[in-house]
Amino acid sequence: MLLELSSEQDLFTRTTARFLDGQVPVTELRRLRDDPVGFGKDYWRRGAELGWTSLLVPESHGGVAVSDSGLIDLSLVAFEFGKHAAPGPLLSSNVIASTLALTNTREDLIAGLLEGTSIAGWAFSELPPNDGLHPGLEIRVEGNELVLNGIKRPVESAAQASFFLVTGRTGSGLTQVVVPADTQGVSVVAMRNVDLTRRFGAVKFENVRLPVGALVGDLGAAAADVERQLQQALVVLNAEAVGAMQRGFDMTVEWSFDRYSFGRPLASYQALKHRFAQMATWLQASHAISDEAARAVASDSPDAGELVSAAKAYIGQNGVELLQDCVQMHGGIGVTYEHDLHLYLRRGTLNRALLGTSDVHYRRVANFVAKKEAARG
Amino acid sequence: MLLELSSEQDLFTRTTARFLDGQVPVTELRRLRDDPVGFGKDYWRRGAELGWTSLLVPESHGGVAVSDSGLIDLSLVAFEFGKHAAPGPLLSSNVIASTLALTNTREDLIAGLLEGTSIAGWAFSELPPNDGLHPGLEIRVEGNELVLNGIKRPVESAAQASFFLVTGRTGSGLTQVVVPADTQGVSVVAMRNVDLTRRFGAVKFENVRLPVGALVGDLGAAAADVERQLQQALVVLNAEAVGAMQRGFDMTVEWSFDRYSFGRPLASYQALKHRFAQMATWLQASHAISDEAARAVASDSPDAGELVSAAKAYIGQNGVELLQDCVQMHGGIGVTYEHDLHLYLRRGTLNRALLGTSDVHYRRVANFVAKKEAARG
Amino acid sequence: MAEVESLESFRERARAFIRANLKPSVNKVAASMARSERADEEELEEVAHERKLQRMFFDAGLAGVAIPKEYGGQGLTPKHQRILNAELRGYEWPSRAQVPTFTPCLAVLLEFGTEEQKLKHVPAILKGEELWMQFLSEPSCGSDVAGAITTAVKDGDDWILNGSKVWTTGAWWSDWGLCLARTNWDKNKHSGLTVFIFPIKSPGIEVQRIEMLNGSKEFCQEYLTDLRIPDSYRVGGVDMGWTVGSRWMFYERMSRNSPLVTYPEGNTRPGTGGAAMLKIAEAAGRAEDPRAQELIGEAQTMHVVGEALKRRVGQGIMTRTLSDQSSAIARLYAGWNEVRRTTIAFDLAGSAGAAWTDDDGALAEWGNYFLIRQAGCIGGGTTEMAANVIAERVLNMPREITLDKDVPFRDVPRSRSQASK
Amino acid sequence: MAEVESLESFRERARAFIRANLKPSVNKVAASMARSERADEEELEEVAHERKLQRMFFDAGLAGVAIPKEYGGQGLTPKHQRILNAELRGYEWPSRAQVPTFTPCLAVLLEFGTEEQKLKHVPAILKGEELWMQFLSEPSCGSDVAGAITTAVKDGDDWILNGSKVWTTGAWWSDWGLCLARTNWDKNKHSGLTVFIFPIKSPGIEVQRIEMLNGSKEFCQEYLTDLRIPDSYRVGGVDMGWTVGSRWMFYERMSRNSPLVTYPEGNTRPGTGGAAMLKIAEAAGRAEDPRAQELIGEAQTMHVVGEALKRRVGQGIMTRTLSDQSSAIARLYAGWNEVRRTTIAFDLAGSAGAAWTDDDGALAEWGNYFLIRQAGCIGGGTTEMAANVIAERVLNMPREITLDKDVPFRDVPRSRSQASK
Repeated sequence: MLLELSSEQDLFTRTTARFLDGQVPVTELRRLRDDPVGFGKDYWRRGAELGWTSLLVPESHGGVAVSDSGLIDLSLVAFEFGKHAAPGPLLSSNVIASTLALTNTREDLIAGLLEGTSIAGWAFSELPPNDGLHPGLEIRVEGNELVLNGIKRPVESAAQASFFLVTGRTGSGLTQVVVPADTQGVSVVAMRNVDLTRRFGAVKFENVRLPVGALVGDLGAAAADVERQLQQALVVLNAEAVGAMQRGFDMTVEWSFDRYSFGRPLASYQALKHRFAQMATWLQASHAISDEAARAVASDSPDAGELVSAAKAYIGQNGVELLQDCVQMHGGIGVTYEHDLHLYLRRGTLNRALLGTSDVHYRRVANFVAKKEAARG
Repeated sequence: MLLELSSEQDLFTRTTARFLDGQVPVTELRRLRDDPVGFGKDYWRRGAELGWTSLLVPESHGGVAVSDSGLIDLSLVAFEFGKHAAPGPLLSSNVIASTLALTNTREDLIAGLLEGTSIAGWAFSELPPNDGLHPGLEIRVEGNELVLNGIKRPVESAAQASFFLVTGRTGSGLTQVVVPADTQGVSVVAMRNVDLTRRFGAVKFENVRLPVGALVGDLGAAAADVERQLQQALVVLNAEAVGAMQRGFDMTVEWSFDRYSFGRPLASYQALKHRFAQMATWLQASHAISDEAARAVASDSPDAGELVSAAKAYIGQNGVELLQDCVQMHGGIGVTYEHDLHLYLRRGTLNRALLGTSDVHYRRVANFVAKKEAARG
Repeated sequence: MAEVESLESFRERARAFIRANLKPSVNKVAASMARSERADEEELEEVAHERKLQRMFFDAGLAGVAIPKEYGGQGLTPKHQRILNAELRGYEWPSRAQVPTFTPCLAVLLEFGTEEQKLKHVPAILKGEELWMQFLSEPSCGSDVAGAITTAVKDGDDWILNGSKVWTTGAWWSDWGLCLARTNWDKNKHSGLTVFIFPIKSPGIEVQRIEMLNGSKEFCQEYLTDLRIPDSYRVGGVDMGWTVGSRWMFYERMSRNSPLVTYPEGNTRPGTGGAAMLKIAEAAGRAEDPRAQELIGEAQTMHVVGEALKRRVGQGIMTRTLSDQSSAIARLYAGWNEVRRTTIAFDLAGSAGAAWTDDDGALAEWGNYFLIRQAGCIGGGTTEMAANVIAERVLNMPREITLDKDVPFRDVPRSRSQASK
Repeated sequence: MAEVESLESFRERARAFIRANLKPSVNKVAASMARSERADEEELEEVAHERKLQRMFFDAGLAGVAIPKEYGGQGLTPKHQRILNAELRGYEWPSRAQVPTFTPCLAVLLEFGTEEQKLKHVPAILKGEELWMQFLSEPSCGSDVAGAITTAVKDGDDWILNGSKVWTTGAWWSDWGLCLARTNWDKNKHSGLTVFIFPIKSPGIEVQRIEMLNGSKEFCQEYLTDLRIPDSYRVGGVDMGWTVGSRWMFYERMSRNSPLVTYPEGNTRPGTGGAAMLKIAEAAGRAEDPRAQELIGEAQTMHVVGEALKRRVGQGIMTRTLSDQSSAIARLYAGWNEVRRTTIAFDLAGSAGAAWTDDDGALAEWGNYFLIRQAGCIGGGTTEMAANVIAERVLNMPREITLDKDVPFRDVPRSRSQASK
């Protein structure tokens, strides 16, 4: 994360960290493994009170940022989430609240998200091969109604969501709609996943009919909104993954000093020292590109899309390699449930596979490069 | 190479190695850098006398193998070529002699190849993206004649070749023809390349007209012949690359014992020891798959194509990584022309890029897997 | 001297038994990939079935092929064993009765056990009555097995053992343990060890299952608390445990290549290689994607190169063109292979790698496999140890400096807190 | 005390000079990528031009911005220098006059030189009259620069130097050298060194060009044979060379980040990043191939991550949130980046990577670049040394055991043959 925080950001980050330390220590994370929701209502409401879900929403809609960039503030929270493998639908709550506010859609739904009393599902991803960020769910117009057909998965906290923000395809354009969870034709199948406290569902939309008023933005014209949401979401995933890396790395450096083999600490073996040097470099590079991309997205810079995809590709690849090398350094204990290291490995692994693998993002970066070169002539 | 050789193979290999030691020591290789041909006529004729170019040709056509498998014998020569970074058109001479003999085509041309008195060009590869083993040169029939249009490159020893074996496309099928180098419409442009003694040309065929008798096999039906040639050629490239790896590795192990840094030999630094362990593993794995693929191709085994492509992909990837890590271990001296290491790096680098990169061969392997699975049902 | 059965006659006999009695092998998902739901009862049923199979082999004169007759074996040669392995290709076999029971445990007993120990245990093993486990690794010493701190103290004619052992596969359904313990803390590390055997279901031994990242509970940890055993359970001399131990390590590394072990030729783990990756790509709708094809091809390449390497190393060691220690090369490669293959599968599965449903078929569960992918670089000796062996014993590079060679073991620092005292 | 020129006034002055006098910078292929055909005459012309540019900067009061006035500098601050660098974005500048002349050489003179040395050399450097080189690395000691065996022996008031130095960029067109030499073989490694300066075109110095794998001859090796220099050419105390040397290393690592160095902001080497890869893919007809796109994207990712990392490390060191030694992190990354980028380019070029014609445009020459790709992990301190620094000085892990610390340097083994004596 940022090397230098403003004093407000610093306070905000510390407050969040202290809250997570107290509310979701590893014992609680382990307990939540068997909880169907994965987080406590009260925990989430109190986190929202700290501001976790208000950061991307303009004050006019009830939001409040810590600095002049709510997205940077959010990335600080996400970083702490990664460091704590913290529970709760941080990404979807923020992205959806931001979208509803920016598009002036269903403003009645925003307050619940900001207060942490309602949960919404960001129904964006689909089954491979459409997980490559190209939605295949169909949204067509029939008379006065919109008709949805398709499956969205994985959708975070789908079973708890009171409504979904659904992205689909109308002809060659993208469309977004708000779908109440109890709409006829909507069904949720629980999914399994690698994280202990995250919960996902596959949400099926079978001839789901909605009034045209359910639209978010214009029919077939949501591409820019979708791209913005994707970039915000990637900022959150990246920062969270860097947090997980940082914790895994710190634990493993400690271990290398504590653990002796053949009468010497692991940290004295040059083959391992060089791997720590490699990990330190991955870690600093991940911090650097995560922050840089967050700044670019926050300021709507022309290279925001390129940088945030570069960050996702780089961190997806090297972040998890770092965490797996931490496992390797721990030896047998590192692959047991008893040890805490996997809590962070799980978060990193989850984020690597969500919203596009590294290859998907490399292709996105290449497209940005090609566009720039074409524009240059 | 093979851990166990027959006594005949052992003698043959030793004879070849001794000959190369004597004829093309590194001083000679350095001298040949500025030689337009890259090898001496006498050297090649004497090598041919040792049997280098006769191994794939049946006795009925004047050939002679050392063991019951001439291709394995050839792979032994190729391995020594790699170890010595030896000059001369070993691959093309053998592949072309074999093809002419097996297809009973232009048997008058075989003797010169076997005696090492004539050079032929295997005009197979093309400019990217057709270097992915899919020839684009067009061979069409006009009346009694064949008409060739296209460019073949790189073609080894193209400027010295008295004729070319050209692979092209006729409709959706492959066709091969023998083209005398002095045919109207044939022109050769010299290419630069990474090796000191190899020479390549880009051969242009511009409305080249030939009698139908120039055909090798049937029109549009050369796919099997081409595949066999490709497999033979890959066996040679692989074995040669393994030879280059072996030499580079041996030199670098020696260096690691000789060179002291901070009062200790490099070989005592664990970070380097672990990299040597990695290199030793790459090297043994490359030996293993090179040999296994050579045996499979030699015995026309059903998995020959898969294994030889797996070998090319693996050795192309890891062979050159090994040689580059040898450079790294040498430090500054390793990137100078003065040191000998690059002679072997050059050969490995050349072979990595010839006849398909690793990615091309991974795709070929995947196609073989898909076919097997489809056959399994 | 009795005449040795001819290879041909043996082959006929083995083939007849196999075809009459054994079922084709079922491609089970390999142990390290076991899903969390695998029920204990299922595991126990399989153990019982394999004990029965071992007994059938024994009754047919096919157990302990290369083990002397006086201990219940067939007194034949490693060549006979290889014929049995070849004939077994594609058939079921008593898999859990082989490693570590036959090697290293039985191998160690044969070399170092007393006549009484051999006469008692070897026949019982051959009949499937005793399954053995290694009590070797400890929580505190990882790769450094000679750093064991489980302690045995002489008490009259008995020994009292205290300590903890870990990474025993299936100790909860096994019978006997082979254990390395420290009997003298005043000698240096390798000079104060002794080897013992004992029944696992003894008072004083508590077996706990270890949950792994993918939910499997195949491994155990044991707590020895005042475990009392007679001196007749000692293997080799007092404080001579490393003499036994270094051979033990050798026998352990031989694993399924040991002439004592029955292992069907050509048996490779399912889910390896390109075919499994192709299924994932198909399920992900990416079979035509060139990049997916490259990944499939890469996985298949890793697989066939690995098989070729194993054969080369095996042949090289047999014919002494490669040093014994070269098996570390195959081990290092196998670790990379496992990691790379799992990573390819995980990435091919795309978002299904993160989250999946039970109906996802070939796309399901890869997230769990990915979490535990390093197991292939840790279990059975880490890849780091293999790299040390390759550098120091195959390439003869200088050994790492160790600080625990020439001091009483009690003075060797074993943790930071201890070192800073 | 004279008033310091305001930043705004300085900016105006710099801008006016630049726009009136300098041409836009031409994207030259970077030095390490130089083609073999580059003629020496061309190189010498550029050197002459850059000497002239340096003189123009001097005459305009823009040379030695942060160097005290008494030595011919402007007596301004690093902030002024940064403004000059910012204004220079996109313009030509005296590139060859900067590193190693201004740092480490001039920086070392400022800190350790005698008043006489400073008054003589600093103004000459600022006027472009003296280009300096480091006589530091030696063939026998690689990464271990303090292991220098070039020897200086006192002879009356003079010193006689013998030995060989290597990896000096462009010594054949440079004027003065800063040299580390051993003056006492009976002290330990770091305690018997002394630093000297001398004109390169002296009798007793032979400069040889080194041919690199890609044909470039940018580097030189020098042979010092009975080179006689006065004691006034000594920098720092006799046998105090490592006091100077360790600061020298520090100034070397600062490179273009030094406040002494003029370096246009935003100047990055051409041929880096995804755009260059895209050109290759287009030339290879693979621009639409998804795999080629991934490689382009990967190269661009490596590039933008590297730029972000450099900024982060630079900022962190400046604000003291990261240790000074963290620059090794950026150095390690840069090595990987160079290797990976060159490999991607080579593979994208397909068969043209092996062999190419002069007409191949973006496809040509990648084979040569690939041959020398490790230069990025060797030059300016190997990645191995960087990894050591990160582990030992950033993460504070135990130092490697060295066997050359507490013995007379003459007794330190420096090769196998010597060690076995």
